Amino acid sequence: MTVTVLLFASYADALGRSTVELPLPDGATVGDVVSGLGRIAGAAGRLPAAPMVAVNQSYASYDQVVRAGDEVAVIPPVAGG
Amino acid sequence: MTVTVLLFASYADALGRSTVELPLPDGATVGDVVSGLGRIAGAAGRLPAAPMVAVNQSYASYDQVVRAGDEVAVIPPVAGG
Amino acid sequence: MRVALVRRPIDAAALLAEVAGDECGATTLFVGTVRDVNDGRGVTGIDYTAYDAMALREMEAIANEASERYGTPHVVIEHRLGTLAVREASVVVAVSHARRAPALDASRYVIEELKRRVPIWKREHYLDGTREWVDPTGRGTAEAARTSGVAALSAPTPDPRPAVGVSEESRL
Amino acid sequence: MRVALVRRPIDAAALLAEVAGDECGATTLFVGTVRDVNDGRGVTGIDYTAYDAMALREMEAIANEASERYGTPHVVIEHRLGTLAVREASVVVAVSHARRAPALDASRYVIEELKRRVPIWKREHYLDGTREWVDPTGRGTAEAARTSGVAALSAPTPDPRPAVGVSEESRL
Repeated sequence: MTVTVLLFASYADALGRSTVELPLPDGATVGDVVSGLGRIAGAAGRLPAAPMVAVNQSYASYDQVVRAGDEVAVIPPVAGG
Repeated sequence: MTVTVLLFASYADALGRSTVELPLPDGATVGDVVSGLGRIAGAAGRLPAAPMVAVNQSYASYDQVVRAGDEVAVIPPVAGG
Repeated sequence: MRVALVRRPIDAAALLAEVAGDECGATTLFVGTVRDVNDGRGVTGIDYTAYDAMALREMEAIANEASERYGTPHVVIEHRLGTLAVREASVVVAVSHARRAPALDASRYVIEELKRRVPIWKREHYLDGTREWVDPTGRGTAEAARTSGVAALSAPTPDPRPAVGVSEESRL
Repeated sequence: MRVALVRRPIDAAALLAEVAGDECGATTLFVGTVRDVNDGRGVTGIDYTAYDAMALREMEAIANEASERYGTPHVVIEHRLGTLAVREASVVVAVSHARRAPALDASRYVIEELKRRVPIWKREHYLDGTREWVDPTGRGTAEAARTSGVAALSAPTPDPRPAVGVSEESRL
């Protein structure tokens, strides 16, 4: 399956884009998404080792399974207010 | 000496006036003011036993000495805000 | 820093603007308003009265204490006197600070101290047409003391001058 | 109860009016503003950006939590996005309640949770013309991590989903 990963703020700047299409095996987890992001062209070293991730607009743990159609986002340290 | 005592809110209502002229011996204390108030005509039972008192617009202890010309006030439980 | 007793509606937005500062990241406004129920009785309005000169002195002292404790000059307190209807603001406390935690702490300090020390009194108007002075100490009004036979003026053991800082400890 | 992301100035006085209620004796307003200095650097403005849909969900969740914990339906949160100048309000939290203590507590709960959970980011503009994303965790930006050689994406040990209530404990 292919998952679209949303990038924001410093992470979007770091990778020079706001979305990444990531091919993943069925049963892949949030942790696999993070690992997969590290392997895309130009990403090495540009994101922190263990960023926060949201699936369908809720914070997700790294063992959560990702399904086709899920909205996955990598969340930089938040700084609202 | 004579001391003018200011009354406010429920205390003024209880005594039916907002000031009391109180004759006191030299060296009288705040405690003496409170006792003196209890002896004026119509005051018996109308004020609580130990009200707060302010001298010159600051809260005062009962052993503070009162001087002629001091601004003395009996302060009902405050309820601002 | 400014404190005032006013006899007209308080302009909360003006106070918000008054405490603004380029170095401030947080502004807090506390607004006390007349509510329609107190202790289960329907309230239609409140008369506020004060020992004006002393109330202003205490309000100034409280603003100074908040300013020093929490480290900001931006503290404004206005208290309204007279007869207020339900929803009208009786007091507004505005504080701004570089940081949010001390701004919030200072705001709470001011309103707690104000309620504890400032000689202002309120007489509530009830739905049934009666009016009564409010005694937040729950020790009863002079009238209640009188009718219940509590003896007058015999035991000179007043409340000690309240120590500054009590309310801060009670927040912990 | 209402939450919003807006791209125009926030009208604090309107929010104050919005949370008013006959049964409310206390209203609190928290206003976050752009300040001219952060970490010792002169700031001229801030760009705010958000993951809008998720930010609104988190803001709604926070407003609901505050409403339930502190017992009032009167909670409104507006956060502004876009480029703001010094002194402009980025966020306003308005709460009203019958009593002042829960009104103040709810206000603090909302702003602390908002800063902890809501996916909004800010890029500060500095006096020297540079701009930088702010990382309140102090763990450094992605750029900082890169240039300092911190390895990427190798140790999948994320921050756990923050437990609701941590900030309340930290207030004690």
